Amino acid sequence: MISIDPEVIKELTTKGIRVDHRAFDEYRKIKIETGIIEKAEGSARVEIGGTKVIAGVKMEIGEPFADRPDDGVLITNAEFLALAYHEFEEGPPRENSIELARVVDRGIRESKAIDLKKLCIENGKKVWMVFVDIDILDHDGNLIDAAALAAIAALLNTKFPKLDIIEEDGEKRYVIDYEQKTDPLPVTQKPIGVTAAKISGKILFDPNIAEESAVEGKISMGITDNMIASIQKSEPGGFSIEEIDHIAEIAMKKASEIRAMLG
Amino acid sequence: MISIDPEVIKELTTKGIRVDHRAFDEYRKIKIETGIIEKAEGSARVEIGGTKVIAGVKMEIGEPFADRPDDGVLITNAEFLALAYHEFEEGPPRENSIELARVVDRGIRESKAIDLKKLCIENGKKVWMVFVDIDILDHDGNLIDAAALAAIAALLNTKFPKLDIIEEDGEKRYVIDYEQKTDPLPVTQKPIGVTAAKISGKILFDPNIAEESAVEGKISMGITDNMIASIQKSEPGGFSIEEIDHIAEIAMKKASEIRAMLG
Amino acid sequence: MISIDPEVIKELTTKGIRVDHRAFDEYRKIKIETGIIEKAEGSARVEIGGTKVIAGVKMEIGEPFADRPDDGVLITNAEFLALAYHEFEEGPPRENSIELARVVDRGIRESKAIDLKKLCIENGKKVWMVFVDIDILDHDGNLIDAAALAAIAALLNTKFPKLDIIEEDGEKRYVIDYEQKTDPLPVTQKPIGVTAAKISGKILFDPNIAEESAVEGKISMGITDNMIASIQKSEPGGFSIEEIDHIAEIAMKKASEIRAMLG
Amino acid sequence: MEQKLIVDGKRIDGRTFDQLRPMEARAGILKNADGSGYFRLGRTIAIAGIFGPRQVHPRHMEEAEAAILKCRYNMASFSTTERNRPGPSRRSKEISKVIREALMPVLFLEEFPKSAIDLHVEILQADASTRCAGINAASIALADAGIPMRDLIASCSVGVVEGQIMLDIAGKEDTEGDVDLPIAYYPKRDLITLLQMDGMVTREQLKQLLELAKKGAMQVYEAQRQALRSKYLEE
Amino acid sequence: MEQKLIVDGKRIDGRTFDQLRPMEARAGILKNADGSGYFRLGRTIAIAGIFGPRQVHPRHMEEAEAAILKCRYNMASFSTTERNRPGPSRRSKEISKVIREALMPVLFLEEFPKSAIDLHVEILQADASTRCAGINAASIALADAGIPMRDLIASCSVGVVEGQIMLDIAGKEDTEGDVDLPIAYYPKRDLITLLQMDGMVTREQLKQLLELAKKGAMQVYEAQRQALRSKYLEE
Amino acid sequence: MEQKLIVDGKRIDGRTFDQLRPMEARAGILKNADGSGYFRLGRTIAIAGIFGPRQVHPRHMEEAEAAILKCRYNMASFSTTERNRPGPSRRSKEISKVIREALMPVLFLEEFPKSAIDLHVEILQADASTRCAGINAASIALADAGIPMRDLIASCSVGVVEGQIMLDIAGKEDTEGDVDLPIAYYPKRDLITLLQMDGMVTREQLKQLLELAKKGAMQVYEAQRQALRSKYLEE
Repeated sequence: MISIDPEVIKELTTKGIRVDHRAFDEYRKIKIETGIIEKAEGSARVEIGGTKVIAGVKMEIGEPFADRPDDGVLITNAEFLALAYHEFEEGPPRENSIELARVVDRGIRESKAIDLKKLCIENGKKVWMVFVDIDILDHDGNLIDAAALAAIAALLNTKFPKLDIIEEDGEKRYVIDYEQKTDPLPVTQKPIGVTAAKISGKILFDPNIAEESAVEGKISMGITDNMIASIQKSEPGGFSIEEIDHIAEIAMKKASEIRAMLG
Repeated sequence: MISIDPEVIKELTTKGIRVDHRAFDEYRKIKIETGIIEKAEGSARVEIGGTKVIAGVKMEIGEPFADRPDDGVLITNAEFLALAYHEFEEGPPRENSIELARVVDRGIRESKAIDLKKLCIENGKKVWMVFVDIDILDHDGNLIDAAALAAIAALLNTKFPKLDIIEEDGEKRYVIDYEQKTDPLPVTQKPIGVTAAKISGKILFDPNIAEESAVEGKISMGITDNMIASIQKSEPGGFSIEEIDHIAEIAMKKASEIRAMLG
Repeated sequence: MISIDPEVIKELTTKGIRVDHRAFDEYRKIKIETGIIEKAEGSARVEIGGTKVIAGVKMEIGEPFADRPDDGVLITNAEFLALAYHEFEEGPPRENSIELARVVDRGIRESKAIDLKKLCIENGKKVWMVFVDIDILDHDGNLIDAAALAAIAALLNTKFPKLDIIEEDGEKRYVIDYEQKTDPLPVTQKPIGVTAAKISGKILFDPNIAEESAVEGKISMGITDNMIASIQKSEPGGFSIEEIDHIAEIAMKKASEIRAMLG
Repeated sequence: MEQKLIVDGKRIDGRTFDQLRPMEARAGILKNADGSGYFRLGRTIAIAGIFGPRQVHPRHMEEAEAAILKCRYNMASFSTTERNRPGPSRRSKEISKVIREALMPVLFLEEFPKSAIDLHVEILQADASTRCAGINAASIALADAGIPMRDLIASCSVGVVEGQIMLDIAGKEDTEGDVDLPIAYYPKRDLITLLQMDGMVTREQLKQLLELAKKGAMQVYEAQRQALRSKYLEE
Repeated sequence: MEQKLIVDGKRIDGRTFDQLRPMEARAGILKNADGSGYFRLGRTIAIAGIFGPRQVHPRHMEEAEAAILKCRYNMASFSTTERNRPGPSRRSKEISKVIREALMPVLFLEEFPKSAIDLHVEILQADASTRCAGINAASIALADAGIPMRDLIASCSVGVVEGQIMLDIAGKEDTEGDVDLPIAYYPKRDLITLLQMDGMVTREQLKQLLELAKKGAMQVYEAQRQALRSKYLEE
Repeated sequence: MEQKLIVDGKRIDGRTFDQLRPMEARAGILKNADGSGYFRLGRTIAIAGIFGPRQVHPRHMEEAEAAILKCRYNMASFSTTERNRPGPSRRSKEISKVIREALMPVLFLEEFPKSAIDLHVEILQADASTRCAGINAASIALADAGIPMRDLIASCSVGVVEGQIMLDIAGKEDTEGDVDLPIAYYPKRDLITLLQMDGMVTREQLKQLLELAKKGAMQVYEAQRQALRSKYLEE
């Protein structure tokens, strides 16, 4: 790995130049492939430039939360594989992977992308649990947008496995046949994550890994239907209200462009 | 933090002098404040000199232990907050906080301070679980006595939350309304922890943190109703039977004085 | 502990000499003692040379796995006690103890040594769980064979505790009286672990700890009834098919000899 | 929409839309910590303690050119309606991270290479905006510890409840509201150093929310400065 | 025995007894890793990434006279029919160990004292023989990283199903078969470097199984070499 | 009170009130440990092993002026009526601490700066007084390891059952008794180095209990010395 000195990135940015010659609001090439893991109920592989992630959706039957007895359960998890970046190490999930998973989760949840009511099997007792697991395979910057895109692409690709409810001695048994896929998951929104970075006082989008080493701060927005459904600022460094508003404006546009790629 | 050389403490003690000029059987100033955390079923803040602890009581419904089907469950836990002392570090609970919690727990349990039978909701199935959680905010020595005092003060301050038992399809649901407090917890004894330290062969009470750095050994007794309900020796260093008997004698007196402060 | 230079072991082996003057296919002295832990349902202490292990069997009632509703559950665990070897340290179970437990477990399981169907109490609901716990007390090499032998000896020594099923309000309660032992566990096979080591290209059996420091590779076979029920190669270093066949041949013989010691 | 959380233009606890809950700020409340702070916002109570700058443990986390700020946000087990199990959760780890990042811009970390500043934030009672109260207590604690700072960071939250933008949502407004948006604010540079949001807003609403949050933060800022002033006057 | 897994001398997926599932092997599939490999065997998909030789963390694991090979085998949560809970299991720790030991014989570890080679094997989809696919991907990754090797290690499994010896069992053959025996093979020295077995066999059967496995491994070996060749030709 | 645990002035297992269960003490029972001991008290069986003095791991735990004594008390999974789950519990951590503190007074730790003495106590069978049996085995192990000691520490417990003070309670006396009080005793200095109590006693009873415990400990002491003597005579 050749790494670029963050000071060089800052200088270039001041001059209005990005290290890979993109416009400040330009994304790298995005590739989306779905259905790549047959054993998952849904799956997608996303590349944004050199960043590669896979999201897989698995479904199980479980109990609802006591305060939402007729809602299904959505659980999002991200694994930074040790092979994705020279500094990742094994061990319990750390701050960055927890934040990543939680931001992607909120993007889906707050935009009401999935109709959780339709995941209820028996009120207060049995609901579908939807696990969105994201493997980071190669880290070339902007993991949040790649992970969020893989997550929604995998959810759109998801079909319920066949469920048989068998009554025996007054007790119900729930038997899932994972080999048979049935109806698609009720996905009603397509939230898109758009991330901006501030370098040398300038705002640019989709930072690559070299740019991330030079950022003052980043803001990720989850965009749905011309609304902002979630925001997360990360990294030290602050933003003015004007900067945040500018990010919101561009994010709306970018989100539409990226959403169109989901088909 | 200015720390005092343990050797100085030892020398002073030999001369019959304590670093803060107390008599050997004299406690530092004790402050007790209750009801400070409205969201808890009971709470207390205790200071003994510079030592500050908060105990909060929370109640939940759970299952009894198989061998005591009609007893409620008491669980005591202590957290040494990293802000309480320059040497505390985060991580899994360590020896000292485990010992502290277990000693406080035994003081309450062995003195039969709480009538656990009255915490039974449905024999063998549902009982109240009483969690006593102790936060150590500032460590200036003698944590056991401060924690034990905060625990019993918080328990005396505790009221049951409102419980509704709803029968539906032959199944019972237990719904707790934490906003409404009802009867007080049945606390029938007021066990008091009294700790003695041995320094340079002398026995003194309520050691402060400077004295703790110089102790050979400590003995904590849980005192109830002129009986000794629990004992814990800690730190290397031994005691003669005469010394232990002397500690028991003074502990009885001190316990009465401190108990009177509980009102 | 005096340790022997692995290079010396290799040289000796080349000359056809073992450090303790055994023949290449000769085991050290084996001692088996059973029933040593009265509180366990079954127990055995095994020595192979200086290696000492204790296996204890405890039984509980639990639920079967969903895919095997009428099979009892067998769980094997090994603890490398810190007192057994100067390099063992505490902490979560590590590779070696996990591998040891899993190899012993497969030896029992694959040979169908226990008739798991006979451990079913109520189809799909309640079965006996058999825990085989192995304590490594002294590590002088060849832990797998010693642990496997202790495990099967303890299982052969095992008797069910008395079980009473009490019906109350249409619900069944299962009460175990561990003080009363009843029928023996249905053990139908006596799998024996036989381990070979390759040093300087030669194959020898029952390596002691000095020899283990010099091995290229080891192969352990679980032998039952003149069949091979399980194999595990460990340590870097490879074996030819001829070598593996030779090991299988000797392993059959050794297993018969050792099995005879089980009585 | 049935209006339950807004009655006669007032909120359930009687506040106006742009009103913070009663605040209480104090500095130097602990004996052992190098610096400490207390911040109460209605029923939400946070304390913060600082040790450092001091040696880094474990050593390999040490940085050659600047101090590291370590932050641990924790909720006391008795702080919540249903008991909070002790130990770090995924939520508390994320909040620890955003608190740390919110405070770093005002610290001269480069002045203390190879050292650590340890910040512990303990939530004693939780009724919404716990991360905000924690940041406010932490700012006071950092100043109380005498750690050089460019400014204090002040934090509060805004939200949308029954379509209405309001400052410092609490109680049922928190559990039943539509949008929750906490910020941390760096007044001297007019920068937002913490920004998170749950719930759906338009670009225009976002701007209004941020403007309102800034106003709230300036009131917090005043309370923090007052707390530090009181402590120094006492001494 | 009712024959369900063998019909008219063919296997349920139409293969003959000595036939591997379709393979796909690729080298250099990742950007950041120093070396990487991909290996697919039917529906079983493994990727492997290498970092190193590099400094050992934590330092006390360092060895004075050779590099250490650290290996972590992991199954993606979505790789299995029932979701696989994240994090290491007892099974994954054992497999990590046997993979490491299977690969070590071909590495010149003594040439890189005090350093570590970090190998991560991720199973993206699991349909039997995951450790074999992992070893095959790892061999490719090691070569792709330019780490000096005596040979490639090639791995596959054999089994006994309804009394019949067969190569590369999969699907129902795996869950309902009688014997599963994975090997890793070091072709230049004709040595078996991984060997595990579950199920009962005679000495004679064992020999037949190993001979068949060797034949399968040689086909894998060819696919691995082809993958590396393709990558170098591209460059 | 219905007397079930005392019949005709005798205890359920036939012992008198001041009688210990049968003891068995042995030194040097393990090959690898630098020192080892075995102590059985009725059905309670403990073994102890010592490594050290040796280098401290991890290094930062090292103390400049004295050796550290590390102690791990553990109950074997098969030692108890209901299986004991492997791994440390809160109970075992507390007991490890009090065992360590009970033994330290007789050790010349200051003679081995920067080193560690590792003590592992394993309870093979548990029928009350496991910490006592553990301390007794540990004392023997320390002496067997040749670690300089001022004296042996001897331990036993006393209790109150149906109002009667008695030595070394066991079996039902333990589960149904009123008071349990283990001590460790340092004979040459007449000091009690471990003291814990559960249950209610008067000051007068406490004194009587301690006197009785001391008598029991002296019998243990004799058994420990005999075990060490036997071993040296053998050699």
